[in-house]
Amino acid sequence: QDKAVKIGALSDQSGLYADLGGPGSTLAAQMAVEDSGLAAKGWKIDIISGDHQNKPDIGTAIARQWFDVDKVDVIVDVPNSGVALAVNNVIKEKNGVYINSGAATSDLTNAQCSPNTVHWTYDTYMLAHTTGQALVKAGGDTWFFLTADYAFGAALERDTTAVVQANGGKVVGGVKHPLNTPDFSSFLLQAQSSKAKIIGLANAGGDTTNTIKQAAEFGITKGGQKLAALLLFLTDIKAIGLETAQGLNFTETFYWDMNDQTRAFSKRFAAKMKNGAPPTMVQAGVYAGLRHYFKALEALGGNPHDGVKVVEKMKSMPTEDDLFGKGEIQPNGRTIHNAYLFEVKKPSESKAPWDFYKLVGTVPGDQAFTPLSESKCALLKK
Amino acid sequence: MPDTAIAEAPAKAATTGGNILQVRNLEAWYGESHILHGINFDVNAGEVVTLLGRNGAGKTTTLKSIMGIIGKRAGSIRFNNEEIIRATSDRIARMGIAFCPEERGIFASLDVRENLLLPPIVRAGGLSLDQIFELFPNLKERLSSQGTKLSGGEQQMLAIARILRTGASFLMLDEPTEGLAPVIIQQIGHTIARLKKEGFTILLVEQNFRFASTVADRYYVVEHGKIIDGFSNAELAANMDKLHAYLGV
Amino acid sequence: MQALYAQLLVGLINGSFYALLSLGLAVIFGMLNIINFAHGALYMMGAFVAYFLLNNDYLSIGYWPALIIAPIVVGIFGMILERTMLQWLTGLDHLYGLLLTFGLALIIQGVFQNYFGSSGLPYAIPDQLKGGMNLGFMFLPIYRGWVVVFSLVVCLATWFLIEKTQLGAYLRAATENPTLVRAFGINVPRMITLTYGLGVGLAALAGVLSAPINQVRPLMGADLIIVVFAVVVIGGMGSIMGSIITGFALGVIEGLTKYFYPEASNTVVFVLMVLVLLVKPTGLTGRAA
Amino acid sequence: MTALTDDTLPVTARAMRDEMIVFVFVALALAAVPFTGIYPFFVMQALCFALLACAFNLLIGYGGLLSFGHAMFLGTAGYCSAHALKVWALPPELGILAGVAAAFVLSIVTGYISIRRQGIYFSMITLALSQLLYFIYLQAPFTHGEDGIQGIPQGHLFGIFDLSKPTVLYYVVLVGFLAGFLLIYRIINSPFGEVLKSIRENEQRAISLGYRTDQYKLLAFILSGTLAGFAGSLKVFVAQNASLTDVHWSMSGEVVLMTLVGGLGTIFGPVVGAFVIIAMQQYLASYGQWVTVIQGAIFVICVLTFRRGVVGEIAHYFRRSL
Amino acid sequence: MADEFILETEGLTKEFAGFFAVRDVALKVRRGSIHALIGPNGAGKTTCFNLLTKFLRPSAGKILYKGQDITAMAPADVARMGLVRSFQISAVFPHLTALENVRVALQRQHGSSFDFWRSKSVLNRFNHRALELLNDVGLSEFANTPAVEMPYGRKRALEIATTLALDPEMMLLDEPMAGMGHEDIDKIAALIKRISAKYTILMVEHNLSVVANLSDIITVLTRGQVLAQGHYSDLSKDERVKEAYLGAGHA
Ligand SMILES: Nc1ncnc2c1ncn2[C@@H]1O[C@H](COP(=O)(O)OP(=O)(O)OP(=O)(O)O)[C@@H](O)[C@H]1O
Ligand SMILES: Nc1ncnc2c1ncn2[C@@H]1O[C@H](COP(=O)(O)OP(=O)(O)OP(=O)(O)O)[C@@H](O)[C@H]1O
Ligand SMILES: [Mg+2]
Ligand SMILES: [Mg+2]
Repeated sequence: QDKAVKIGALSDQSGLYADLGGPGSTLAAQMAVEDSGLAAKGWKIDIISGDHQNKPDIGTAIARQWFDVDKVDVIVDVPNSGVALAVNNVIKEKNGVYINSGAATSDLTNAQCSPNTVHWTYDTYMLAHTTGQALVKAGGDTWFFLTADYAFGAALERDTTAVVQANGGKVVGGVKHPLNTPDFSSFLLQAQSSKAKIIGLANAGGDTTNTIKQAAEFGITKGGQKLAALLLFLTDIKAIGLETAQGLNFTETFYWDMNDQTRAFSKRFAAKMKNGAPPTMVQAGVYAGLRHYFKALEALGGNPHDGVKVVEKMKSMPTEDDLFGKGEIQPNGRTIHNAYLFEVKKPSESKAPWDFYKLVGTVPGDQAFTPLSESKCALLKK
Repeated sequence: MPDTAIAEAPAKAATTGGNILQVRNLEAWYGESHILHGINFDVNAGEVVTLLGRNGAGKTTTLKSIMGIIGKRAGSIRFNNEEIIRATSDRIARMGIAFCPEERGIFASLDVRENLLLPPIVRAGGLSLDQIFELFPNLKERLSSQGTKLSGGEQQMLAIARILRTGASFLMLDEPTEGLAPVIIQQIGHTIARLKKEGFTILLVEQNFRFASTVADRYYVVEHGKIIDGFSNAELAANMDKLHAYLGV
Repeated sequence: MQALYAQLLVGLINGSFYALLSLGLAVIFGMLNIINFAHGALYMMGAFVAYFLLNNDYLSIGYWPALIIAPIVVGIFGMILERTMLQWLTGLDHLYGLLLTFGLALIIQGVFQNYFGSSGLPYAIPDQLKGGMNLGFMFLPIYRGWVVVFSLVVCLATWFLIEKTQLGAYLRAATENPTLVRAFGINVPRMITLTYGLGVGLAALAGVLSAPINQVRPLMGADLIIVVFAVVVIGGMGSIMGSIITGFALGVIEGLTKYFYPEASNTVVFVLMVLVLLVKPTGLTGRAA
Repeated sequence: MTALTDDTLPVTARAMRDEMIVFVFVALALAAVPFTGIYPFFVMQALCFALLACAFNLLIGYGGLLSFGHAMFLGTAGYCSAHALKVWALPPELGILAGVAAAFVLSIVTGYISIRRQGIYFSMITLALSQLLYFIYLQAPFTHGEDGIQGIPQGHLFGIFDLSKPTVLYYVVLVGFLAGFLLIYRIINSPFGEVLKSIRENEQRAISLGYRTDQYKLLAFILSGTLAGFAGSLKVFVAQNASLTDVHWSMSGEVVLMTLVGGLGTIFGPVVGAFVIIAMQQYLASYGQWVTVIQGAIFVICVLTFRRGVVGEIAHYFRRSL
Repeated sequence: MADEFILETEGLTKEFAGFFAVRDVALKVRRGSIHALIGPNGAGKTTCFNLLTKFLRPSAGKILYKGQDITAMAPADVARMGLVRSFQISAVFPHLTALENVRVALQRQHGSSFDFWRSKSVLNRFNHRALELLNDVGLSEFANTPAVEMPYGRKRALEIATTLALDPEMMLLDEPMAGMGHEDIDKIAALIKRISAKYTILMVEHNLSVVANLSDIITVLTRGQVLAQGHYSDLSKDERVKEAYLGAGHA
């Protein structure tokens, strides 16, 4: 039996997403290998990591080389939707396995779905639905959107709008801002004068953190309007600081301080991180996704090189791990698990360096993610 | 013949004032190309000395070497008995040597006034602005125009004018009459004569021999990076034939 | 109408960052003929120095001293760069300076990313400048008001220093023909080093000013640098007043675009640049290239 | 006097002979790549960038025009080829043609706008134009924004060559590269190239000799832009995607770097530079976060000690033109 | 009339922000003559040249060349009509050899300048003519020297050779002798004399012996205006010319 597996952790190692994926994702992959205990069972597992620099062509070149030269079997992480989709094609062509944790685009399990792909942690559909629904239900029935002016932002806004309206809310306006805007004051003034109860931030990364910070400065949150960040990571909150971020609502599928298991894992993880940071949900997704992959390999008993077969096996097994709990992988590759609505703590409530979130609600996986009936994945038509 | 001339030149020179500049075995290179092959000459305080020579003989290079703006030099240059071959050009300038380059070096980003006021005063005794305008009335009219918008001749005037302000007592003028109208050349002649009277020492490079003869005390002839001859103004008539041969007139 | 006033004011605030940054860039370009690609990285360093000075883990002495200390620290760092590297490029094509500083920017940013990650560090607004004023048509955070006033003062002081003093004339002349200026008795290398320090210090100052508004991030400058280049070009390369005015004006124009046609607000600066260069080949107030 | 005529010829002839020997050598080495175990995709990618850098070098090295927006030709051709191949399902040869044609048109327009500007302003106006284009492509529907056009079919060239076979693709790319390279070489050493050089040296004088210099610069710009577009079209087959990376200003910057590292104004420099930079990106990728630091350090070292670029230094050492 | 005068200007004026560098100049240059333009520094001679060759746009006035109004033409087009200039600050292609410098000019005239697909060896057919021209100005030994390495005076000579290569009908020489040694001055003077049989020459020169020996007619400019016109012998006696240009002590 062939029991050699090679894992490629492909991430942004130095750019915008390096903190939420990057070296931490590689570490998560290593921990997954160690925790799987497969080595003791005669498996030989190697990890290599690469930096796609947020460029699709570098990403595909690395992926291709990994398959052709390094004989990689599975690629994990890959934040940045553009790169993620590009790599998706290569993996399909090479019949590898793709466990994406870092990318937000729900295309990976819709129009561009592939039999080789599992999309683990989150996607735009989920973000829009959980946050939107929860806030409208809590009384936030008028919305104003600050949207990053590209496909990702548009998708988030569109999906959230649908949810808001479906729940009886109203969108009173919105403004599209260019990607990587350093200053949001103009847009925030417009949001302010709209008098909407909720200002939905359909953007990501530095754009989101800057909006939040500047909203505080212009007294928007003090004035009674609430911010809803549709995509936000633990590291972002760290960057903004609790003083400014407090009260913010958003959704994640993993937080280090959920239960004993997550705390235990996070403690081990943080001890190995250079800055002592606990895992982000993306890094947690890399870990959990790989653990599930290893389970599938064990079930297959060997010969891990036929990607479609391995992924089929993964889909056939329910998922369960310490970090995301119970769930399943749908035929389109979408992993379904709980999503959590959080609120950022006040500085006075925070007791430890990374103690940032208060849990305010849980959305079961089948309500959070795209229902199969709505999925545009060609795999489902068979 | 040339060798004796070199040997004799300093001896003859030592008559007027003290010896202010002493150049010995000066060699200079532009990158790889060896331009000066051992220049020897002296200048005495209060004299006007003219370097003559054909195009490309190395006259400009000699002046630049003294000023310290040639990459590679060897030999000895003593100014007021101080060795300056290793000094940086800003130090040399502050010792009282001023240089007016043949390409004029007018600054395009400065207006005429700024160009004129640019070189810092290194000691008292320079010309005042009024005196300068008296010499070069054109400049006064064009004070606020951009330096390089001046006509060729006006630029030459400006280049000379600005070093007269600094108070440096040792002036090196590289072809100061190039491109100037005869009237202005005459004026420059008068200026040089006056400067000399006021105690300035002047080292001149000239192609315009006729002009040089009206101001110079002594001449050196440069050829192929060497001084091949030297004589005083008094000996000029006697040396005219030789000179014509040197310069190919 | 009220909204418009608000947008104009907000634009002016942003403009003051553009102005400060492009001012430093213009000083360096105008005087050293170097297109300082490291400007963004040095701006970032200014913000980081401010962060160190504020943060409890480090020095904890606060915002106000940082306004002076950060530019000095970063300025000295810049002077070391100039002395050890940039100096060797005098007289070469622009391209080499641009590339060298580009490399330096990569190094500086990379090192900071290694130690501080890429998502950024929080920096609180100093207590004295917290809060805001209600101007009727908008809520103006006091800190932003301070930024406009302060940077305007710094800009004008720099302009005066460079354009209206003898020092400025030396600098401009030395750009054109350093050898000759040196032969007039001016220690050009030292002057150039100091100038670079000044330009870099201005960048650092902008960094300190922006720390409380933006995230203190290793890449905070990298994102901005191209726009700042554009400002310098529109103003006319090397023209001090040109970049100050263009900086403020661009802020306002960008603000208005954000209001009327937000999709174009990233593009407007480049449209402007193309238009200006088509009409005035050397920028608004530029001298020949 | 006739003796002199005979003297003058051998100088250029010798240079040309040297260059041809090196060219044949390089071409043979490249043709041997598939037999060496070197990863062909890496070489193909490098070849595309090498062609781009050569096209760029034509403009800066021989025309004295530093374009800071050459990525726009690469990216535009890439997008158009990709769109033609994927959406219109055109065969590869027409796909390439579509990309090249797009770059050609774009270079006429942008060239017309920018060519009259001098020095740094020329660079900046090209930068501005490429940034404009970048933002247009970011939002245009057919480019699919930040996702890019993915999964482009490679198809059969002329209905015969199956481009999905790496070896076939490799030789097609190689032939494309060599053809482009030879064309550039010829342009440099043509009567037109001579005029271009003289314009670079002293434009005012060229005008006074009766040259309408703008037209020459424009032609150079168009040639360079179109060839850069050709590189972009070839790249589509290699990468099988077209993305915003290729139109971003940092790509324009990278081209400048490649050319510089290899040797500005040398014939082989851009090729070497492209290989060095691409190799660096590939092999440093495993150094994670330090990658930018290492890259930066290499540029600094290059500029400080290797200013002529790799090829430039070698040529200088042997006192040859390469 | 157009036959007699190759170049004529009427009311030619150039104003720089209130300063009249050239004012109301009427100039007539007779075909086949050597016409000298002299005047004190800043009189507007170079500006005049710039106007005639279209490097500057006149504020007012008209320029007729071979009877045709060229006031609105572009500089390259004027050059193509055979009106070619040299520059006051020497203008060569520094990194091209002397031979290549001249060839660039020959090439323009004989087409093929846009041929990017042909080998430059087609240019070798110009070598012979280029060497001839270099020989004429005494530069044969410099044929393979890059212009940047040539002494100043030689560069001026090279510039003239390049200009001649265009086979112009009329040449405008701005201080062709400036910075040259006596030897070269004599050579170039002889050259100008020789070529003047074929071409019309308008030149600016401060070297009076050259002006006196070469020119058929002289126009004196001061402060942008024509002060006097005539032969050297007449002008040198003219008190106004003496005062403005020649200087008091002039014999
Ligand atoms: N920058 C340079 N690089 C290389 N060679 C140079 C350089 N400048 C001058 N030369 C050469 O050095 C030699 C001496 O030049 P220099 O300028 O000193 O001559 P000169 O006597 O002043 O002549 P001229 O009367 O023409 O001004 C000449 O052969 C010249 O070609
Ligand atoms: N572009 C310009 N802008 C402003 N003033 C100018 C410009 N060009 C020339 N001038 C001025 O016009 C006058 C005439 O200049 P021009 O160059 O024609 O003189 P010139 O007769 O050639 O003198 P020279 O014999 O010194 O070369 C000068 O006073 C000059 O300062
Ligand atoms: Mg000289
Ligand atoms: Mg003149």
